[in-house]
Amino acid sequence: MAHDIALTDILQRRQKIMDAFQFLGEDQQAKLEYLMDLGEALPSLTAAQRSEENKISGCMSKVWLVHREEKGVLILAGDSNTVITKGLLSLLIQLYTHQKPKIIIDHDFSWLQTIGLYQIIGAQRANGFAHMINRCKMVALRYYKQKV
Amino acid sequence: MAHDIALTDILQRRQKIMDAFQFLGEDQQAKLEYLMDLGEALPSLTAAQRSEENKISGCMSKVWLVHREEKGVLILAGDSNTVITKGLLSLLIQLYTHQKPKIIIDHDFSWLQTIGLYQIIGAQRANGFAHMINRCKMVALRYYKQKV
Amino acid sequence: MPTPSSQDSFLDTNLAAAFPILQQKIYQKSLIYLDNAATTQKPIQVIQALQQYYEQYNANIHRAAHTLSSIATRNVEDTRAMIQQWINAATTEEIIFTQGTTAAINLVAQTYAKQQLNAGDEILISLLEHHANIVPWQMLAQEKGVVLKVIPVKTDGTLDMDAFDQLLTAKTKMVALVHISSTLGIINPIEQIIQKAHARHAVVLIDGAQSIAHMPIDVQQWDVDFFVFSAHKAYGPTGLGILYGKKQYLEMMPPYQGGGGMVAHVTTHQSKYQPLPYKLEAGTPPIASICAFQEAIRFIQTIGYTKIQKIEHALLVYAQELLQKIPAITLYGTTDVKKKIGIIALNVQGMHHLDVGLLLDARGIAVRTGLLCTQPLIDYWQVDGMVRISLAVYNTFQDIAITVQALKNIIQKHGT
Amino acid sequence: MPTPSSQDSFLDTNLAAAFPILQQKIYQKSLIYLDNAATTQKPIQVIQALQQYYEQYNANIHRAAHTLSSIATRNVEDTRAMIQQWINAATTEEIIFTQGTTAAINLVAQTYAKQQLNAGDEILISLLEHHANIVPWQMLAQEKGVVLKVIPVKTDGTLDMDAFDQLLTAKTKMVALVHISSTLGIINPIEQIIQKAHARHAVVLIDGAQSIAHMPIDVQQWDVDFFVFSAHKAYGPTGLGILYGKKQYLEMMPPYQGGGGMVAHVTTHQSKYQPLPYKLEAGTPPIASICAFQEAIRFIQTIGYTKIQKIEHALLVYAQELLQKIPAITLYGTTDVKKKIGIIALNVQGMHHLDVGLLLDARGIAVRTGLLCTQPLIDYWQVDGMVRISLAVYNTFQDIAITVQALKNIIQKHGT
Ligand SMILES: Cc1ncc(COP(=O)(O)O)c(C=O)c1O
Ligand SMILES: Cc1ncc(COP(=O)(O)O)c(C=O)c1O
Repeated sequence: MAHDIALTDILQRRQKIMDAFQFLGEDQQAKLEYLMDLGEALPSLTAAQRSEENKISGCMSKVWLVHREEKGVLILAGDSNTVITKGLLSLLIQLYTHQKPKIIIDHDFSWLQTIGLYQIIGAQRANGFAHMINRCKMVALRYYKQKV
Repeated sequence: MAHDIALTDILQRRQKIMDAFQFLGEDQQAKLEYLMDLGEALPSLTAAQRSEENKISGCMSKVWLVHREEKGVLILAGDSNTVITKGLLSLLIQLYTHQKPKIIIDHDFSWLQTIGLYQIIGAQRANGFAHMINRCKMVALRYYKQKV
Repeated sequence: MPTPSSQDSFLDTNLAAAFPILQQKIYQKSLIYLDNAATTQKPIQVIQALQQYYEQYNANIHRAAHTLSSIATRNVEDTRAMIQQWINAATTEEIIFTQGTTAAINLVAQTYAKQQLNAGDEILISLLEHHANIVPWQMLAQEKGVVLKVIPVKTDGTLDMDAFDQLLTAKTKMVALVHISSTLGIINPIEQIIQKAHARHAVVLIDGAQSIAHMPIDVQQWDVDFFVFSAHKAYGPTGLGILYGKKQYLEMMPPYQGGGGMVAHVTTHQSKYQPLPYKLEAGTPPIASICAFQEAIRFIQTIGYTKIQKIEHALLVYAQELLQKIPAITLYGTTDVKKKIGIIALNVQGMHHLDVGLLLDARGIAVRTGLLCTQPLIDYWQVDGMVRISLAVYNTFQDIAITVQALKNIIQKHGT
Repeated sequence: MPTPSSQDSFLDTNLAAAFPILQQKIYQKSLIYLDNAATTQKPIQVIQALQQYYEQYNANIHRAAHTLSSIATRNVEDTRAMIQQWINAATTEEIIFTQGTTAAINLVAQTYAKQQLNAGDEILISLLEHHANIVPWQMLAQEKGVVLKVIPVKTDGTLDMDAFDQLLTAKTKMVALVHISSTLGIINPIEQIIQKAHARHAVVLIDGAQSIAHMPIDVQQWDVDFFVFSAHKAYGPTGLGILYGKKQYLEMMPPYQGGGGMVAHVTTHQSKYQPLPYKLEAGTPPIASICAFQEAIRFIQTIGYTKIQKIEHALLVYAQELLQKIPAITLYGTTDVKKKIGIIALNVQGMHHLDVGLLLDARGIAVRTGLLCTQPLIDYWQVDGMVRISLAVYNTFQDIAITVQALKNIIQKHGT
């Protein structure tokens, strides 16, 4: 599944994710399978990219995030040694890639509660997910500060 | 209350104690008051008799027991710094004084359960009471061994 | 005996109703529980929370791979966050779960103090301390050659602050002090003591076992370095204590115990430890007690400390007034109700404290007697024990009235 | 998938019915709990015993002056006596209450071993150890300069006894060994090891966290010096562990923590300690858990170890047979059912253990994944984690059948 970068508006992208989970309703197993599908579809990083520097600490599994800027927007890619975490990362990238740093910095993640993700991935992984979100915001902040 | 040494039979003495408690029924307060009456009635020992040697360890309060032999029977007296413990000791002396060592050694104390004493004096004091019983038996054993 | 009138409208609440154990009879008499300094009773919410834990989400925590474990983990961390806010700690990393106040003090003695103090350094405690805040320091003194100094009390049981000023020197590296005396109910001026100690660069541990249920705690405002208490003395379950420590100190501390949960990486020759708070929490913690403690905190917060203090203060005033009128009763320590909480230590003339305790018990009244785990203080009064009445928020004027009446009867019958 | 037939009449008992949590749904699916090595669930009797404690006789113990305290004290001592008989200790003084297995091992390391061992002395552990039986010894090694040696395992996960014979020398002063591996379920030949260690005058601590619920323990027959376990892994409440120690060793040990209950006489400059077991139990213990643990022991004794072993053995045989038929599944350690209890560690080819765990969880099946607090052993297999299925007596053939079917589905969908 490629990321729909055509949807430039972050709120539209968010809606798309919410719709997908809403469709799956209360079926936790299906949500997990969906996350795994996302994870399996996300292209892997090269061994070189899976460096200590790119690693996000605080997650149960190993997670890497790479980034570059292109014409004022941030381009993100990532990988993980577990498929479900890769799926989570994929959600994040889906939302954030090809966005302006300021938009990433300002985005409020409280809507995640509504899609029941925390229930299915559990407290510990939710914690790890928060670390991923943080890393994205930190990266965005760095680019943003360079510019201003 | 003087000890009824006329009742030489230990079973009769036991019965007398059981009767007294049976009469008091379920009234724990009355049983306690009865014990205190016994304690207050028991003559105190002299300061010299309240020696380290005569002290029974393992009790919550201080307890002393003195003993001598006279014509084949053991004569016991005792004291405590708390009235209720003195009452307990009084019960023991009531039962054992002027008895032959062998009778004291052989006497089984399981009947004590039936008078509800342990409930009213509590686990810790019951423990102390067991130490008093033990001391009496040890004393009796010593006299008994000297004889045979 | 008159009881305070209904003008005290805050007394309307029947808090005891939430405590199943208080509905009980002891020897056909309603239980009057006045041994709250030893442990408080638990409201039904706490008991139900334990049941819920075991019936709905019992699981081992950390590194959760499954839902139950995830729920249990979150609940444990929720409790930590509640405690942090409750006592106003700066971060949740400063809240460590232990087995009790005793374990928490031993932890600080065996990690922080053992590492930071050297032979000849001095630790100040007071004559008011519970054994839990004496023996760990004696053990350390023996092991490390640090010197234990004792702040004396004045004849009314309050800390001798002049003596404290004298004892506090450049050699003092640690002050370990009880917040509220478990025997006399006296509240120590800990803010002043902390300030003076800090001015001398001494680190301060406050034993809050008797304060947590009775007055608001603010570790940041007081700038206290370590603060410890037990859940079971604050309407919570047994087997759980809390160590608050300033992050800077907790971070410099080596771990106390080794085991699961406190390590990040283990090989057979060495281990890397987890960050705070986990570094100091080895093994499976008392999970059920931690989860259920939330309900105890909620119980306290729902009533509010203002009201708790008002109720307990009124009960204390009433009890002391009645007791002071009985000539055969000796009260220990100050009776100035501005300086103390609802703990009253007494003796009956000519009677042994154990006898008094047992006679009260036969009337369904639970008090504690003896050395009260504060032997040095009891020795100071040159007695071999005391009778202690200690109040909680669910006690009533009736409890007090009945107890005083019982004491009068006992004195009449058995006193001299 | 066929399940064993009703010829196995011992399987009729519906033990799960006594466990309220097992009647629950996780994601609309019935909970299948296979994380018993982490903690077992609790039968209703245990939950009710906790409730009874708090509703009927909650009080602090020791030096009891009142009825509640007296009842609580007696109950705590009754539990001690039950445990003594259960594991066949010589006296109740040899049974010490701790917070858990971890606390018990740390206690022995920090008292007995710290006092008796000197720099250069050796402690033997094995590669099978839980972190709780590694880190305390590493900490001691660092503090005292004692040397930690590790008994390796053979490729099937069993202890390399030849290596043990080599490692056990006159320098070995202590052997600290897990009874049953929490990761592989392998039962170590502890009787033989104890004999050999004793012949060399080494003292032996056995970590019985995984054995207590699954096989009879006889500390006197085995002549073991220290034996430790946790109540929560044996159908009991959280927050309670047991240290058994031979009286001769416990007596020579200094106290571990100082506080109330463990002292006989306290002055501000020194203290006299209580006799065993109290010397080693400072502060208010987890009273509710201790009292309720009686019901857990009764639960085990009512079924009986013979039947427990029969049930769990049959479940293990069934599970391994089914799992061995799945090519994508790797099982770790010996599958010889005579050498192990119902713990199975596995991985699915091409899948991360965390993903497998979460996918099982979404199907209502609770297993543990990851390093399982035995990182050195996991490292030995050169993986970064495993999926662990661990059984208890209330598990059923249906639990196994559903779990294996779920694994098959997962492999079909996501495996390589
Ligand atoms: C073999 C073994 N030892 C020690 C422990 C630690 O037990 P606790 O966390 O109850 O202290 C465990 C529990 O996971 C274990 O399985
Ligand atoms: C002032 C004080 N400190 C410490 C303790 C010890 O608390 P715990 O037994 O819960 O460890 C107590 C409890 O009696 C206390 O009152």
